[in-house]
Amino acid sequence: MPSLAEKRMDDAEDAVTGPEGRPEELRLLEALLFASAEPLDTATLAKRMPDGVDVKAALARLQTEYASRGVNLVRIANKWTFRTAGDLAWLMTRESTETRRLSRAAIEVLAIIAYHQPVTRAEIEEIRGVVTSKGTLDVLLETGWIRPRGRRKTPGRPLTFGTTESFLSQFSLEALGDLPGLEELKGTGMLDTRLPTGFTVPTPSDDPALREDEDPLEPADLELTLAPHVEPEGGPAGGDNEDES
Amino acid sequence: MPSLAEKRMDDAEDAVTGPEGRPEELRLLEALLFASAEPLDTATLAKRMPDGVDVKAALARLQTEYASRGVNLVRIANKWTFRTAGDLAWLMTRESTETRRLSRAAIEVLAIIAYHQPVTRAEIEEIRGVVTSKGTLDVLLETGWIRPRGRRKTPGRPLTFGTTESFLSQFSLEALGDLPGLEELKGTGMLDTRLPTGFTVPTPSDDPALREDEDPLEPADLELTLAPHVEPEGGPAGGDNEDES
Amino acid sequence: MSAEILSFETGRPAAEGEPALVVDVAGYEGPLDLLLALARTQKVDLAKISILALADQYLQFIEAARQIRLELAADYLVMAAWLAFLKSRLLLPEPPAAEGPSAEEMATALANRLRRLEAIREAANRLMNRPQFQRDIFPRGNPEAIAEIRHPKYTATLYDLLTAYAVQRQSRVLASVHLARRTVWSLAEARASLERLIGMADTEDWGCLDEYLLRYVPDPSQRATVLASSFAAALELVREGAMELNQKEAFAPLYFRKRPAPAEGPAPMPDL
Repeated sequence: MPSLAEKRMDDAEDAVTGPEGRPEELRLLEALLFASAEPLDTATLAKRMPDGVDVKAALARLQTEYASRGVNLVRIANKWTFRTAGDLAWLMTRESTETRRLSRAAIEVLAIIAYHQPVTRAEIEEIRGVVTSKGTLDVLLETGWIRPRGRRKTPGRPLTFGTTESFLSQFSLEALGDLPGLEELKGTGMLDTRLPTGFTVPTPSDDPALREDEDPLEPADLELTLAPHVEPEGGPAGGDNEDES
Repeated sequence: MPSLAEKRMDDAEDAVTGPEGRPEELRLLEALLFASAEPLDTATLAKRMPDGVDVKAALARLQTEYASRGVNLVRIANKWTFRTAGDLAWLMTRESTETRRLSRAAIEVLAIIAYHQPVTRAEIEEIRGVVTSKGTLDVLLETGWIRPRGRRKTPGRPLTFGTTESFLSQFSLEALGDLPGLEELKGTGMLDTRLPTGFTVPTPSDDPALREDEDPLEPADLELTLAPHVEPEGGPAGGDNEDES
Repeated sequence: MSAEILSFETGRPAAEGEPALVVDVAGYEGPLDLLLALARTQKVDLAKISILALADQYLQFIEAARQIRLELAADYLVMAAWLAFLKSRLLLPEPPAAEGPSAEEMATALANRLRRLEAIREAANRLMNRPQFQRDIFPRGNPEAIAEIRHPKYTATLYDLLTAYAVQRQSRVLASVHLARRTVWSLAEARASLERLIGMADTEDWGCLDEYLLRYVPDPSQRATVLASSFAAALELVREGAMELNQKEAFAPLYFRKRPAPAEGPAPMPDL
């Protein structure tokens, strides 16, 4: 029993199919995405759709349909999921479980990793002008928002850090390019670690493909992502003088 | 960015409020019901809504809106929750194959069938000296490696079993005659060389042509091969004393 | 100098004399952070900041901290030394064709570092103010399980199959052999029986061994073992000179008799 509004919508839309004037694939996508606990990528969705369905087009339409609703269809790192609308945070406070409170230092390090990745601990310290405590990196590794991604091809072969998919998910970013203020930072050359003389403006990238100046992690390094307590790299100065009291 | 359809709907509906032509309470209800781990009753929802909202009317409208969607708003024991549309239950299943090792009993029965076919259940038991459980034959029929091939022309007309082509492909045999005989089994050390002289190993054959002492299967028998859970034949002894614990 | 100190300490009662609040170094995340905080008091764009004034403020801060014997981390002192050096370079006329970066370039580099830190902090702020997952926006609270229909795929190897066959077949055959062994006639038993036989036969007539033995073998399946043991025992008794054995040809019945006294000649064979 469609509502009056829907009936009118049906009349207005001639091109659509399905008993309710809405393509069946939208129902299927809705059902799958509502039911799933995890974001689903297009390929997974396509596998469950009837042959010949343009999944991308259907997703785009579904996203538009839900844009004004209390539940939105969002894309995170190329995976799709329904989430409550961001402007309804005030309503949702009761669902909120305990949220992690990061220290000022951790937030700063996280931002540097996000905007400058791939970045080494020494480079983070160069930007902050202070030694990074082991605890700060530990906390960030524990959140699962950052990961060691390779080793820089420089003396000492320091670890490089980058962000993860769950970082994107946490901050509702479709891709790293959606980092707030990224364009301004690039425009003013603030992302260049070789200030002030550099001319290239690097773009942060969480592309898992290693850069030219990165080596892959060694087997022992991979345990880091499982074991949060880690000494990623010897700091340039002694690690005793830490930035957190 | 509302879709064309939504824009038209907005134009058509003058009475509604909210930026997208839809009462704001519908968004709130959507978000609350979506994020809740449990169905919510009207009173709980009303407590979270702004004053003056007719929650029942809003829920009714939301239910109508979602009636034709892949996800429906349903009331269960006076509590509201979103659920996958009933007709899409098929979408919520995933098929997977899992590899299982045959039980020892099943392998033993299979081996007897392979060498002694066509063979009845009673004959298998005679060779093995143990009652064959129904489950063992069921599993073997499920593998598709054995099939009932006829009925023995003896009192009770028991089913005779033989192997199939997929048995050959499973064990990489070009023909059943490639199964090793007595001397080869002795050569590999599988059979003891001190066996008495009367000991023979049959020359196996899966020739589909019925033997002289076999009758063809009856129409009802053919269903056995399709339905895996089957009682192929009443055992000579009661089936209680089975060979599997 | 004193004018600068006052401007630096704006908002604080100058009468107190002790710059206690100013040296609250614990609140700063290192010397760059302190410099940034000091720079903000200049209330100008970081690009237009007076590095000379900033260096002075920093050095005064460090000096004040030392006066109240506050222990400062090495980082702060290194920065102080570097700023003192920069200040002296900025105040002196630039030597012609000096090596390395000029004082102006060094000042610009410091200003840029401060701008960069401020920019990333601003970015961090904006990042943290985004709606966050499980804090502001939520996933489906009650996701529906996707049912899994399992299709078993069975595996077995030819080796498993053949071993299973061989083990089953021979376990039964070998088991029956084992049972027969329990009723085997031992050599000692056979010898004892034969000795009794010889003792009973007081004549020196030939007797058929097979016939006698049948009396001892109620079960025909034991024939072989009785025969074999008796034959072996008989051979032993012949070797010891206690009896004689006679057989016409291979597989013919065996005849035996008590060995006669050596004086007498051999008795005639019974006619068969």
